[in-house]
Formats: sequence, structure tokens, C-alpha cells
Amino acid sequence: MNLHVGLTDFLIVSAILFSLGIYGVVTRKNAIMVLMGIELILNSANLNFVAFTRFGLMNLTGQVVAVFVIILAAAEAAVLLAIVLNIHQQLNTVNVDEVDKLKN
Amino acid sequence: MTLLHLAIAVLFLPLSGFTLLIFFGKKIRRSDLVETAILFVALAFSLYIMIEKLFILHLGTLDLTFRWIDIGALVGHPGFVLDLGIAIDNITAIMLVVVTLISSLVHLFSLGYMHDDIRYTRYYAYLGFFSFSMLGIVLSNNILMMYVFWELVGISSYLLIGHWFEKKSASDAGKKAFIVNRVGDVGFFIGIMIVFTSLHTVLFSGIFKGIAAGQLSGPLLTAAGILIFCGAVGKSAQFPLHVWLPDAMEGPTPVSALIHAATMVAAGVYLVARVYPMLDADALTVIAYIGAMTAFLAATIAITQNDIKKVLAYSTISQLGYMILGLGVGAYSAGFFHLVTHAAFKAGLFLGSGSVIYAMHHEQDMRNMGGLRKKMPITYWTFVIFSLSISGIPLTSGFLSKDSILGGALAYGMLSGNYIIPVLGYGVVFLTAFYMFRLIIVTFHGEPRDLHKFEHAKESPAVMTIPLIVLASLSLFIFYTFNPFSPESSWIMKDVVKPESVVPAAQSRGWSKPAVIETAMSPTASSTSSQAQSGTKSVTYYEEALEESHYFGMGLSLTLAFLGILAAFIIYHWKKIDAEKLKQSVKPVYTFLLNKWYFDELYGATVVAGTVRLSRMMAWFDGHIIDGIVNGAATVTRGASTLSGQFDHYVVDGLVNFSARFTGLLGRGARQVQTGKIQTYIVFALLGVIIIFFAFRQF
Amino acid sequence: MNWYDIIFYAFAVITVVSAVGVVFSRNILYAAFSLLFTFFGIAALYVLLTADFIAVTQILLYVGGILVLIIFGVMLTSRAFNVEVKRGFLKRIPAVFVTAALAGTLIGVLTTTRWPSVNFLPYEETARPIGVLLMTQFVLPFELASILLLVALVGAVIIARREKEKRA
Amino acid sequence: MQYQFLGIGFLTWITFLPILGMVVVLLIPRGNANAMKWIALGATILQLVFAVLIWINFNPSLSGINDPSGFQFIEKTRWIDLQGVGWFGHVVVDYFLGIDGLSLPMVILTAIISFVGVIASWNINKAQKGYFALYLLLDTGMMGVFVALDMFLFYVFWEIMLLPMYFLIGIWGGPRREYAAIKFFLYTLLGSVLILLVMLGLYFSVSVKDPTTGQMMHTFNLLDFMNPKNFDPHSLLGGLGTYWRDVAFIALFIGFAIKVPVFPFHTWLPDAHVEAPTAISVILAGVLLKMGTYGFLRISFPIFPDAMLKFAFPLAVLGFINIVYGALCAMAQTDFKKMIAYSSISHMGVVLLGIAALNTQGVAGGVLQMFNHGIVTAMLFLVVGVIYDRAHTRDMSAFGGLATQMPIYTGVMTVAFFAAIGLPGLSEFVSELLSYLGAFQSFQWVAIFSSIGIVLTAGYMLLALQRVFLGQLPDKWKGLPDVTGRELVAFVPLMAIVILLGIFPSILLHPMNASLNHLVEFVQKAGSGLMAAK
Amino acid sequence: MSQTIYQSFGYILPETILSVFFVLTLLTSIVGKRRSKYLPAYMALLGFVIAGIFVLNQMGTDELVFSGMYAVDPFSWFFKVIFLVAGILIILFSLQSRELEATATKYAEYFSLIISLTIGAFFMAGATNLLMMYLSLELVSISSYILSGFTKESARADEASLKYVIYGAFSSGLMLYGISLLYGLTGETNLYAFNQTLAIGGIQRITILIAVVLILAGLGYKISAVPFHFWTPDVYEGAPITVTAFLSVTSKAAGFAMLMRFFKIGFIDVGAQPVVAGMWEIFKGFRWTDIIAALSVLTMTIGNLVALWQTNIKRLLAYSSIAHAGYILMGFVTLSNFGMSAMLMYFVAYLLMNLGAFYVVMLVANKYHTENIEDYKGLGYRSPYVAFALTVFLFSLTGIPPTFGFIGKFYLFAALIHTNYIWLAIVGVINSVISLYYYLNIARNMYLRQPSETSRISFDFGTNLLMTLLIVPNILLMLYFSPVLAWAQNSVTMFGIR
Repeated sequence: MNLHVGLTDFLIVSAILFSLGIYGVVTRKNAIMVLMGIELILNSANLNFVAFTRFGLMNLTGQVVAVFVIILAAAEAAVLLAIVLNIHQQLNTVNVDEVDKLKN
Repeated sequence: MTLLHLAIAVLFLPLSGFTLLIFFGKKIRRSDLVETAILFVALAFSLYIMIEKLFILHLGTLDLTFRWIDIGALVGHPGFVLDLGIAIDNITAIMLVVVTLISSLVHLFSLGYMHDDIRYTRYYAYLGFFSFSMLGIVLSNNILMMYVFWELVGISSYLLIGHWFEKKSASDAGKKAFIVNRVGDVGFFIGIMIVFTSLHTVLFSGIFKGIAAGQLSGPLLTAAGILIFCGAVGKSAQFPLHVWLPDAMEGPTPVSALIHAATMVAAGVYLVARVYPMLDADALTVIAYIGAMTAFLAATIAITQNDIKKVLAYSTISQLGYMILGLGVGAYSAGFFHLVTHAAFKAGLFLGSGSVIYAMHHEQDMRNMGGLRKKMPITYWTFVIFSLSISGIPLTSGFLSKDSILGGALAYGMLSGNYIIPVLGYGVVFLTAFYMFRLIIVTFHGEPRDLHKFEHAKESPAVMTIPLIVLASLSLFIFYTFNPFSPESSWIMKDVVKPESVVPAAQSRGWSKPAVIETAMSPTASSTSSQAQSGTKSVTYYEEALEESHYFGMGLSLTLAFLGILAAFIIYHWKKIDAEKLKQSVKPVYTFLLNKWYFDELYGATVVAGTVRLSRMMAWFDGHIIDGIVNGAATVTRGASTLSGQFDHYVVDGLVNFSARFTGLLGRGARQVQTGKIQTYIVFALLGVIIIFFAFRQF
Repeated sequence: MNWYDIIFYAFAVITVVSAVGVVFSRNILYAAFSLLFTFFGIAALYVLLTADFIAVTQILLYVGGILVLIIFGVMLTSRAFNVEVKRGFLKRIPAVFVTAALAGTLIGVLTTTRWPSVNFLPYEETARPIGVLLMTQFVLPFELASILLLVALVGAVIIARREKEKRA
Repeated sequence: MQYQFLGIGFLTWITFLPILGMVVVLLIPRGNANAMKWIALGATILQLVFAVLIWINFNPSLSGINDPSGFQFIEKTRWIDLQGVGWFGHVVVDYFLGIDGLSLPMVILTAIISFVGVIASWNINKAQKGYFALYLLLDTGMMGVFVALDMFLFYVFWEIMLLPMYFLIGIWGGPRREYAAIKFFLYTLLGSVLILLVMLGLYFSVSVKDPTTGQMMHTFNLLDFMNPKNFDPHSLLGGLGTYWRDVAFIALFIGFAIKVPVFPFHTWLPDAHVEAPTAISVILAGVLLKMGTYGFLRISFPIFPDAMLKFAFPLAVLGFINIVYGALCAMAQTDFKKMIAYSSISHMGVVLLGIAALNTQGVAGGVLQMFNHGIVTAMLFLVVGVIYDRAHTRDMSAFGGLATQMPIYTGVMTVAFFAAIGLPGLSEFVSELLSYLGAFQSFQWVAIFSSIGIVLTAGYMLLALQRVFLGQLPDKWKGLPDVTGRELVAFVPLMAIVILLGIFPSILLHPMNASLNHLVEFVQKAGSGLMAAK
Repeated sequence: MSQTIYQSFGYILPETILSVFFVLTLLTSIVGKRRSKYLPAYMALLGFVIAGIFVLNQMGTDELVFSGMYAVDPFSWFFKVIFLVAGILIILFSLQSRELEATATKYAEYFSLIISLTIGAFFMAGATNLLMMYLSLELVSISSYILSGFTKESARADEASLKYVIYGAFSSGLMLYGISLLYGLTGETNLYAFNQTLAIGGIQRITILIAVVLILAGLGYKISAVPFHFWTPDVYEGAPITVTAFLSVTSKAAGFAMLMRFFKIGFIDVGAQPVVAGMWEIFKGFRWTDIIAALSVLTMTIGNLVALWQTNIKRLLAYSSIAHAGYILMGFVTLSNFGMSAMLMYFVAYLLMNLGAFYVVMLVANKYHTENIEDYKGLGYRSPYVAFALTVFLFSLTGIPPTFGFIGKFYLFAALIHTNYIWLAIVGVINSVISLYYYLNIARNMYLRQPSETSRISFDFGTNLLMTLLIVPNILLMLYFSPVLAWAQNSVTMFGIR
């Protein structure tokens, strides 16, 4: 198959996702939306892994890694959400900006 | 027991007295007598030494050297060795007697004078310590030990001047004496350093040998000579370091007699005499000028002073100037002779003034005295003898010694063309006679001015008058020579032979007679030979010039002295000229002299104030700038803080605070980043990633 | 231009646009739904990359698990759906700057890199080899992941659990 | 090892006796202040006894410096001995103690001053336990510095001393004690870390043959550092006269100069001296300052003879600055203690001047001055302490006329002051004389300018004497008691030493003799000879 | 050499034991009384001790197991011992913590999380595969997120955990992205294979650079190197003291272990012949040392400077721990086994002194109810022994004899001088002088200032004993550091690397 779409295109998509994820993490006030940004970052990395696996590398390691990453993302999301819930309970906010009593 | 052992005994007797009195003074009932007795024993020993030395051993030196410091040499390395020791030659022997004699007489005198003092024992202890130090100077056979004792007499002088330290002026005077002396001593010290560094020895004999061998010559030798002379300038109160001596009169009068008239101040002269062989022409010229200047300066000041002791103090300075002048011009023996005679009559003058002061209940201002002649006959008559002696009237010892100095000066002037020196010298003769008789007339003649004190005045007790009488008799010619008009015939002039110069010929005065001739002939012999050549009036040799000028000089000085006495009588006794009017007519000069040429003010304004200001500046500098600079950024702070006007606050804080502040500022900057907002942190981390990437992109 | 390309671009656009929606939407629920589309888009890209197992896992875990979790979170914490969710404009400036710089750098580097191989490998079955790998070569990470999940579970429970004492 | 007591060498005893005392002090329950004092006193007296024993048994003909066979009372055991693991070389740190003519005076000085310090601490009334424990620890640190011949050991002792000092100043000091203590600590730590770096540089540059295994190894042995042959030619500090050697010398210099203290690193000193309690001021001035100059002589000079020769002149100039600057600053002070603190700066300048001259008399003068200044300044601080104890002020202008009120005190004090002035017959005269003579030989003009200090010293000392002791006695001091017997116990030995050494300096110079000559010769040769070869 | 999977299980016995005890400790919440802290604590201790026995058994082992996933070598062994000691000490500390009593019902979970964190740290120390690295780092992270927010009634702790989790998740995201790029470049996640690929050459360095910088962001976060350190103070201040102490040692050491292994195995040029024995050569063209030197300087300087301003002692220790990370990084710059052994030495010192300091801080917080440095006034008079202990630890942190901290610093500087990094050494010493100021500030408060209240507060025997156990090695190891040095020198060996 002779394709125009190549590795680079996937990588660019992933890079865009990565950047958007970062942007989300640093601009969103709501902790859950920060989490969404993080998920985007993880997904972009995963996309890389899978793309590299398919383009020219003779092993499936990347895909295996992707599986682990997805698992991990779930775990992390769970913990983060738990913490956010707790914060919500204790401080009555999920606004990352407002959680700034510890400083300097 | 050899003479040397005896000399050591003489040296340490007063010290033992000092130790005894310091530690057990309170336990010994008549400690004063103990100390006095010790001094008389020392006197006896000294006399024995002198007689033995002068009349039995004649010339030659007894020497005892020991190794003081031996940082011994390793193989092939010079190491460092210091030898010290004592030596007795003729001038030492004579000086021993002078010192012990005056000292014992002063001890005796003090029994009366200081009787009621609160620190009587301490006073005697210090006197003992002084005697020890002074004898040490006399006995040293090396320049270092001389320096050591030099400092020690300085200290004892300090202690004795400040004897009545409750008086601010007394403690000030002590301090001033010590510090001014130190200035001279620094020069002395540097001189020693030069000598030692070049010659690796401090023994006089070694030094002279080394110089003779040419190991030290040229400007360095001149410098060494002048620097060593600096010590004498300090101790003998020569211009420009003479300012301490008048102030030193704050001490008890016997102390003034002993230390500040007869012995310690003469140590400078003794020092110059000691190192005489190494002084080259330039150094000697400097010495001569300093001496002449001092003699004149002090004499002018003495005219105007009203404090009896001040007059005597300036007179001392003036006479010391004579001695220095004498040595400087080459009249070695005469200079030393004057030292001896001066010791006797000046000590006498001081003790006499002490007697007066004692009688007047510690009144020192002459203007409050008068008419004491009848009340205190012994004091008066001895005083007159002393005054005649100092004025250089024939039949006195002063005439002998002073005349020979003046003769030397005249000869020197003729040879070198430095006429200013003899001119000043003879001028001083007039001034001396004038102020001395002014003193006598105002104090002893006329009507009493303070009747109350006059009423209570009476002749002093025997312990005080006996020393006066002894000293008065010593001020007569008979002890020195049988011919009152011929100084040359005195035994001192004969026994104190001008030592041979060791400086290279190029640096020495050319007009000394060749050594062979000089040692071979007696003074008279040399004078005859010079007379033979002097038909042409062009004299080449010092001895010839001396002979040439002899009678003229003697006549001139006598005339001047009588004129001086006459002037004093005209003004103060017969009151032909009103003293007050005279003062008014030359007011600027008078004020100038009364204020001692403003030396104190000058030094106060320049050296003292300068040092004080410098020290304040340094202290400020230390507290502010150095601390600041070390802190890291004093300049930055200075710029910023002059604006805020908080310079001090910021800079004084010093290293720790400042560096804490400085680093703290950085820290605070870094701390501001820690906003507490997690997203800021993330932005910074990202920024970090980007910066690292771009910073290290260039592989 | 063939179908593969068209499909790729379609899904790439869907993915990116929905991701933009995630990041920029004002409403938290919209964001969550955009995220759903992003996940789907990525899953589709996985399919295009012939990674069927991963694609399925992506949908199952992300869409079925994580997204639901997120939406639960949103429901539990948001009192109103239209609260301000973005940081202030000024605070975003450095963020925009940094992100743009990073994106530019990344894309620049990635496009200029000569990757070892850009050949599209033919489709192979992936589920079975992945399973084998997980049990052989990757058994240790597998074990580790299990512990990790357990820890996360325990942690999430104790953190999120309401304390009895507190209510009492 | 014939000089042993209970199987332990003399030097170990003298160094660690105070630690022993410290342990005992710590074990004494609180409140038994007297027992603690006596323990501390006992420890220092025993230390003094050992010092005397060492002095008696000292063989003055052995030189030391860079010659291992010239050291005496040597104790050398492997402290850290790690056979090479893999390619890491053999790691060796020796417990290497020994003294030569250079350290002997310092050891004696430390013993004397420590003893005097305990007596001066007698009326410490706050937290005695901590005080005496720290005091004894400090003692060990000081003694250790002077007997250590392994640089690592030296450094450890050097640093150990800082800790107790900080607390001693900080807890028992005057009103600004916190500031003074931290300033002291920061300054000296800054200096010592520089020493640390140089030490490491030396360690890696020098390799010697291990006597036991025969393989090459790095070492901290000071004596090995002194042999230029031991330097690996391509190492950092190898090759004489190279850039890094100069840098290392300067770094070492700063490290030691801070301790001395050399202008402009001196600003910690007035603060620390003024704020410290009397005994600690005594220790500071008496012993601590000497460590800096001791460091120069023991470490800087023989290890970097090339740099030493190169920098001799600047060193002498710094000595001059110290002398004059310190004296001028002292003159401006009204605080009694501060004045003496600045006088220390001035007097230490003489040491610097002397040792910079690098000839026998200069170095001998320097070392002697170290000893003498230790004794004299100790006396001066004790003098201030006495009056501060009674009057609770150190402002000199507040006093006057104490000579009548406290005659014995005045006597003691006069001796101390005159010794500081450099009066002949008292000890400092000899050392200053030798220093100046030495300096004059090497740096004529520097010596001449420095001699201004002689006058200035007399000036400020006499000014102080006058302010405090002469003049009228203010009414409020009418009741001040004279010195007590206890205080005299501290004063009398010092006074005796001052006078004794003034008259017979040889008793101290004699044991130093061989070492100092050897030092001078060695540095001159090693520095110039090899410089010429380059 | 490489082991089969079956054989491999024999090499992870300690980890297995810990995992088992992780579960067992969790289960104690069902068995025992819910509020008792002793049962779970003892269970956890038992786990650590048994694991410790197995760890000790592994001494000298040098194997690569699980198809190149995990190395059991002297290097990881060293860290495992550190982790175990730290874990045991933290458990002992936790038994006395007053803070934790608020969450009395969750002791089982607490202690089990300590075990899980240790497991993660074990794997971090041994991971030779990028995936393993990522996973183990996440295990440590997740455990620490939960632990730091463990006392969830405390708003501080909640905030700490939120910040921690966001920052941690983000950083690990960056790291993952970096890993993905490395994978793309080499097709391998195994570090050894990666190294071989690099050795063949032909890979664009700029891509590797960005990948590694992204990975460094993840590692830097773990070791709290500037500029990835920002979470540290907030989390350290907010978290319970015992957790802070634990994080500051175990988590940081694990991060360092990973960092060292990543760079050493990944980038060492095995073929190059070093000039000096024990030096490594990194593949030509990579300037990791410069980057790390820069990070090191920034880290210690900023850590120290900001620490000057702190009033809360936990926060101060947080900054100080940042600074210490900077010091330790200095050792890495040298790229030599010498530097590495110095770093390892420093970890021992750091473990002893930092844990000691935190222990004292906890004790003071327990009895005096304060973490404020101002409130340490007069502690030296009110609780002399505690104050003395803290003084020892602080001086050890400063690096002044006679404390072991000195030896740690000494060897770091030695390594720098050895490799002619003199400028860095000077920066280092200046920093340690600066650090003296704030450490002394605490000592000053304790001794130089008078307390407002003077009643003495004493501590029980067990506390004093534990404190003594921490003080003694701090001093003793300075007086005789041979064993530690030997241990550190032995432990620089990683599997397959000289």
C-alpha cells in the first residue's frame, strides 16, 4: 500500500493533542477539567506508541505499553477524582486556583 | 670580683630594691631608707669602678658578652644569633658615677620632699627601677640592649611623671612623654634594623668593625646614623621632639632633677657618644644643626616662662642642645664633659627649685615668689652657684665644659662655613645668663609677692640641703681641673678621648687629623704643631681651628654671659626698664615665645589630630565600608541607600545581615514564584523544559 | 489521496476539534462530551494503525471507565454547570505562550526527525501477541500494574470515603 | 612510642583529655555546678601537666616540618583504611599526631590558655553544664589542630572547634551575642570550606607508595604533600608555579586569613571578641587566632613554597596594613574590649609580617609573637573581664582613677599593657623585634612603614590606661573590690610567663630553633630552586 | 546473566514479600480492633524485616531478570537497604505521631501504603526498562498522593495532595511522552537495547534531547530539582510529618536511583576508553552533564536562598531537601564512579540526618503543637535532649564535623575536585555556607533565645532511645566511615556496566 498519510501525520496529531492537554492543564480552573487535560496528554503519548509500533518497528512493545498506560490512566483518574471529591467535601471548592494556602 | 661583676652588682642593686619595694613595700617599715641605702652602696661601687678604671686601667674596654638568642644555624644556613653584654670604658665609668651620684642624692632629697606622699613606697620603687634602667643604658655594650633599657627608662619616666595621676595634666604629660619618645624610638629601632641587617650584630664593637670593613656604607650608613640619632632626639628632647620635656615637669620635682635634667635626658647624648664612630659627616652635620636649633629655641622660650620648673625645663633642653651640638661639631669630649657638669648643676637647680617649691607649699609660679633669699640662704647661695655655672662664668664647672663646646662650634664654623651654628651657640650664652638670673632675681630678690606663703616659708631640712651643697660644690671647677681656665687640662677631657671614626674616608669629615698623629700626640702637642702652620690662617684640621679660636671664643662667651646677667639685673632687679613695657613693645614675639613657638598647637593640629582623625576614619571605615565590601556589594548599597538616607542602617548591619539580605533578596525573588497556585508551578516547569531544550540545543 | 487518507484526516480533524472543545469549552459537561469524541477519534486512529486490541481497550476503558468516572466527578462536585472554569485572561497569557512554544518546538522536531522506519507494516493480529507478551516478557510490569491498581483502589476509597465520625 | 601513659600516647592524652572531662561533666546531674567546674579545671590541669611533660621530653635538635623522622611523640595509626574496591584506589586516612618545634609552643599555649580560661569561667552562672561541656570540646578541637599531621584530621579538628564556639558566644555572650556568634561562624566556615577544597585538590594531586602494599595511593598526610616529587605531574596541583597552585594557595590563604584575621577578613573579630564571655574572648584571642598563622606555617608555606615566594610581598603588605589599620581602629574605640580586639588585629599583623619575611628571625619572631600575643591578649581580656564583672560596663570613658581603688589590679594590668606595647623586658618585645628584624631584611620599606605601629600601639594603649586607671575616681566606683585570689591564680602564671620570656626568650626559641630553620630553608629551596628549573 | 521468567521470580522475593505484607497489613483492618495502630504497624514492620532478610540475602547479586526489565544488582541493593531502613524508621515514627491519630480508623491503610510506596521505590531502583520506570514511578507517586492527603481532615493535607496529584500526573504525562519518543527512535523500551542503538549511531540527537528533557521533567519532579521542584514545599508542609519525612527520603532516593540508572545505562559509551579509571564516557555530542550541572546549581542555590526566608520548619526542611538534591546532583555531574559512590554515601547521610530532623520536628509538634521556628525558642532549656538531637541533625545537614553529613559532603566535593569541576565545587561550598545560616537560625532559637515559658517537657524512654539511635550513627559514622564508603564503592556497579 502506497500511502500519503505517514508516521509524521500521526505524530503531529499527537503533538497537537499533547499541547492542547498541557494548555488545558495550565488554564483550567476546575480540577476535573485539569484531569481531562492530563488524559489528553496520556492519550497523545499512547497514540505515539501505537503509531511507532505500526510504522516500521518489528515488535508490539508499544502497544503493550499503551495497554499499561490506559490502565494507569484509569488508576490515576480514580485517585485524582477521589482527592478532588475530598477537597470538595473539605474546602467546598474544586477550583484549583483557590487551593493556594500553602505558598512561599 | 672583677670590675665587671661589680658593675653588674651596681646594675642590679636598684632593681632588687625595686622588687623588694613592689612586693613587700608595705611590710618594710622604712622602705625609703632601704632604697636610699642601696643607692649609696651602688654609688660607692661606682666610684670604685671609676677610679679603678680611669686611674689604673686607663684606656681600653672591659667587655662581657653573652649569647641571648641563638636560633642556631643548621648546616649551610646562617641562622640567627643575638649577642648582648656589658662593657666598661671610660665614659661608662664616668656615667656610672654620675648616675648613681645624682640618683642617690635625689633619693636623699626625696626623703624630705616626698615625705607625705600617698604613694611614697611606690615612688621609691620607681626611682629604683629608673636607676636600674639608666645604669643599663650606661653599661650596654650593644645597641639592642641599649634600646631595651632606653625603653625601660621611658617607662619609668612615664610612671614617675604620672606619679600624681589623679591630675589629668600629670597623666597626660606622662602619656605625651612616652609617645613622643616612641616616635624617636621608632627611628632608633629602624636604625638598629639597618645596622643589624647589614652587619648581623648589635655589639658596638662588631658594628664598628663591620663598618670599618665596609659592610655598611653610603646613604644607608648616613641613614642609620641619623635614625639612631632619632632616638637621642626623642630622649634628649631635641627639636622637633622637645615638646614632652616641659610637660614632664608635672612629675615630682626630685624626679625632674634626676630624670628630666641630669640623667635620662642625657642618655641621648650618651647614645650619640656611644655610636660616634659610625656617624659620618652628613649625620654629624644634621646632629649639629639639630643641637644648635634646640639650644636656641629652648633658650628663647625659657625667657618668657613664669613657672620656675618650666624655665628650668627649657633651660635643660637648651643645654642638651649644647651637648648635641658639641658632639655634632666634633667636640666630643667637650660634649660629654658638659653632660657631666650639667648633670651636677642642673640637678642642683631642680633640687633647689624643689626646695623653694617645698617651702612655698607647692607653689611653682615665680610671680608669686620673691624675697626668699633671706629665708632660705642655703638654697639661695647654692642656686646662685648653679646659675653661675650654667651661665658659664669662670671658676665654675659650666664654664669649663660650655666653653670647650663653643670653641668647638666656632672651629667647626670656620672649617665648614656653617657659621650659623656658632652664632646660635653664642646667642644662647646670652639668653642663658639672662633667664637664669631673671629666675634668681624674681624668686629670691625683691619683695615677697605672696605674703601668706612667704610667712610659712623656711629653709628646708638637712636631707634636702645636703644634696644641694654637695651638688654646688661639684659645680665648681676644682673637681675637674686645677686650672679654672683650661678645660683641656681637666681629667675628663683627658680620659674621654674622641674615638676614631670608622666610616669610609669618602664619608668622613676630611678635617680630622690623620689617625697616626692624633693618637701619637697629646692635645698640646698637636696645638703647637698647628700653630706652626697657622700663619697663613688657612686651617685644615679641626684641632688647629680649635686652637685658633680658643681665646676669641672664650672672650666672646664671657662677654655675652656678663651681658646677659647685666640685662637681667637691669630689667628685674634695678627695674631700669619696665618688663611689662618691654613685653608690650615686642608683643608678637613675646606671645610667640610664651606659647613655645606654638609647637604643641602645631603638633596638636597636625600629627595628633591627624592621627586621631585617621583612626576615627579607619574605625568608621572598618565598621562601614569594610564590613560592607566584604558583604559583597557595598557600592551598590551605597548608591541605593544615599537616596533612601539609610546608608548607615544598611551598611553597618555588616556581613551576615547584609549577605543575608542580599541573598535573601534573591531568595525572596525565588520565593515569589512559589505562589501556591499549582498551575503556575506547571507553567514554570514547562518553561524550564523549554529553556533547557533551547539552551542545550546546540549539540 | 485515497480512502485511507480521507478517513485519517476525518478522524484526525474530529479528534483535534473535539480536543479543542475539551480545552476551550466554557461548560464542564460540554468539555466532558468533547472528551468522549476525542477518545473515539483516537480509537479510530488506532484502528487506522491496525491496533485493534488497543482500540477496543481504549473504548472500553476510557469511554466506559474513565469518562464515566469523570462525569460522576462532575456531577458530584459541580453545583452549577456554568461556573467559571477558565482562569483569568491575564493568567492565561504565560500559559498560551508556553504551550505555543512547546507545541511549535515539538512539531518542528517531530517533523524534521528522520525516524528509523516509516514503512507501514501490514496488518497482523495483535490481541494474541499482546496477551503472550503480557504473560512473558511483560509479566513484571503486569504484576506491578496490579499492585498499582490495588493501591489506587484502596487510596481512592479511603480518600473519598466519608468518615463516620464526621457525620456523627 | 616510649612516651605513653596507660598505653596511650601523650598527644592523644593531651588532645582527648578534655573530651573525657566533657563526658564526665555531662554525666554529672544538673545543679552540681561546682563539681563541673572542678572537673573542667582538673582536665585542663592534667592537660597542662602533659604539656609540661611533652616540653621536658622534647628533643630540640629534631627539625620536623617536612621530615617525618623529625617529628616527636608521633602516633600514627590507620584511621580509615579501605582497600581498593574495584578501581577505587586505596583510601587511607591516618590518625597521625606528632609535634615539632613549630607546634610545641602552640600546644603549650593552648594548655595554658585553656587552664586560665577555666578559672576565668568560674563565675559563669547560667547553664554551667553546657558551658563546661562545650568548653572542653573546644579545648580538644584547638589542641587537635596543633597536633594533627594528617590534613583530614586537621580539618576535622578545625571544624569541630567552630560548633562549641558558636554556642559559647551565642549563649553566654553579651547583648549582641547572636549577631556576633553567627558572624563568627559564617566567616570561619566560609574560610574552612576553602581549605576543604584545597585539601581535596592536594589529595588527588599527590600519590605515594603505600608502605604496606607497595601500590600507589592518595593520602592526606601533610608531610607527603610537602614533597614536590609526590605530585603527579598531570594532576591539578602538580608542577610548580602553575596557575592552580597559585589559586590553591590563595584559597588556603583566605581560609587561614579569616582566622588570623587578616585585613579585610577581620570584621568578625571585634564583634566576636566583644560579645563573647571573658573566658571565651581569652580563648579566641589567645589560641584561635593563632590557628590561622599556624596554618600558614604548617600547611601553606611548605606545601606551596613556590606560591609562597611569589606572594611573600603582598603578605608582608597585608601584615603592614593589619598593624597600622588595627592600631588606628583600636585608637578610636571607647569600648575597652573592642579596643583590645582591634589591638589583636594589629599584633597579628606583626606575625604576618614576620613570617612573610621568610627568614629565620622573621619566622621565629612570628611564632614567638603567636605565643606571646596569646599570653598577653589573654591577660588583657582577663583584665577587661575583671572590670566588667564588677562594673558591668566596658565603656572606658566611664572609668578613671581605678589605680587608687584597685592597686593590684592596676599592677597586673600595667604589666599586660606594657607587654602589649612591646616594652623590652616583657615577652612581646622580643617577638616584635625578631619579626621586624626579619621583615626588614626581606622587605625594607614595609618594615619601616610598619614600625609606625610601634608608636600607634603606645598611643592607644596609654590612652586606655589613662582613661581607665588614671585621673579622678568617679564616686560610683568607690566600692569596687580589688582582684580576688581566684583571679590572681589566672593572672600570675601569665604574668610570670610574660616576664620570663621577655628576659629569656631562648627557653622557647630553643626548641623551635631546628624546626624553624629547617622550615625557612626548605621553603626557600623548594620554592626558588624549582621555580628556577621551570 | 539473563534469567528465564521462572528463575526470575527468585530474584524479586523481597518485593514479593512486601507485596504480601501489603495485603496482610490491609487485612489487619478487618481482624484487629479498628482503632489500634499497633497491629498494622507491627505487621508492616514484620514485612519490612522479612523483606530485609531477603534483601540482605541478595547482597552481591548482579543479575538482570524478567527479560531485561529489572536489575538486581549492587546498585539497587544499596537503595533497597536505604528504603528498608527508612521504611522501618518511618513506621516507628508514625507510631508516635499525634497527627495521625485523627485518622485512627485507617492505620491499616496507612501502613500498607507505606509498604506499597516502598515496593514502588524498590522497582524504581532496579528498573532497566522505560515502561518499568514509568510504572514504578507511578506506583510511588500514587502511594504518595494518598499518603500526603492522608489526614484528610486537615485542609493543609488536602491541598497538598491535590497539588501533588495534579503536578505528579502532569509530570508523569510529560515523561511518558518523552518515553514514547525514545521508543519511536529506537524501537526499544529496554535501556540496554537503547544503549546499543545509540552505539550504532545515526540517531538525531535533537529528538533525543527533547525526549530526554521531557523524561527529565518527570525525574526532576521526583527528586525535586529546580525548576520541577515547586510542588515540594507545599506538599512537604501540608502532608503529615511522617509522610513528609518518608517522601523526602525514600521517594527522592528512588528518583535519584532511577535518574542515575537511566543516564548511566542509557548513555554510557561502553566502547570508549576512559582517561582516568572510573570515569565514564557519555556518547559524544550529548551534554547531559552540563544540563545536570545547571540543574544542580539552580537547585541548591534556589533551595538554600528560599529556605532563608522560611518560618515553618517543615517548609524549611522542604527547601533544605531541595538544596540537598542539588548537592547530590553535583556528584552526578562528574560522570564517574567516584561521583556516584559519593552520591550513595550522601544518601546514607541524608537518610540519617533528614529523618532525624523530621523526627524531632514531629516530636516537637506532638508536644508543643507547633511547627513554627519562632516557637522553638528556648527548646534547648525546655527539652535539652531533643534540642541536642536536632542540633546534631542540623549540623549534619550543614556538613560540619563531627557529623556524618560532613563525610557526605566531603566525598561529593572530592568527586568534583577529582574531575576538575572546581567551579561547581565552589558553588557547592558557598551554598553550604549559606545553608548554615538557616540551620543555625533554628539552633539559635533553641539555645540563644529564652523561652516565654520555661516548664520542662520531657519525652519517654522509647523516644529518647530512637533519637539516640539516630544520633549515634550520625556521629559514629563520621569517626569511622570505612564501612559506608566500602559499601558505597561496592554499590556503584550496575548490571552489565563496569
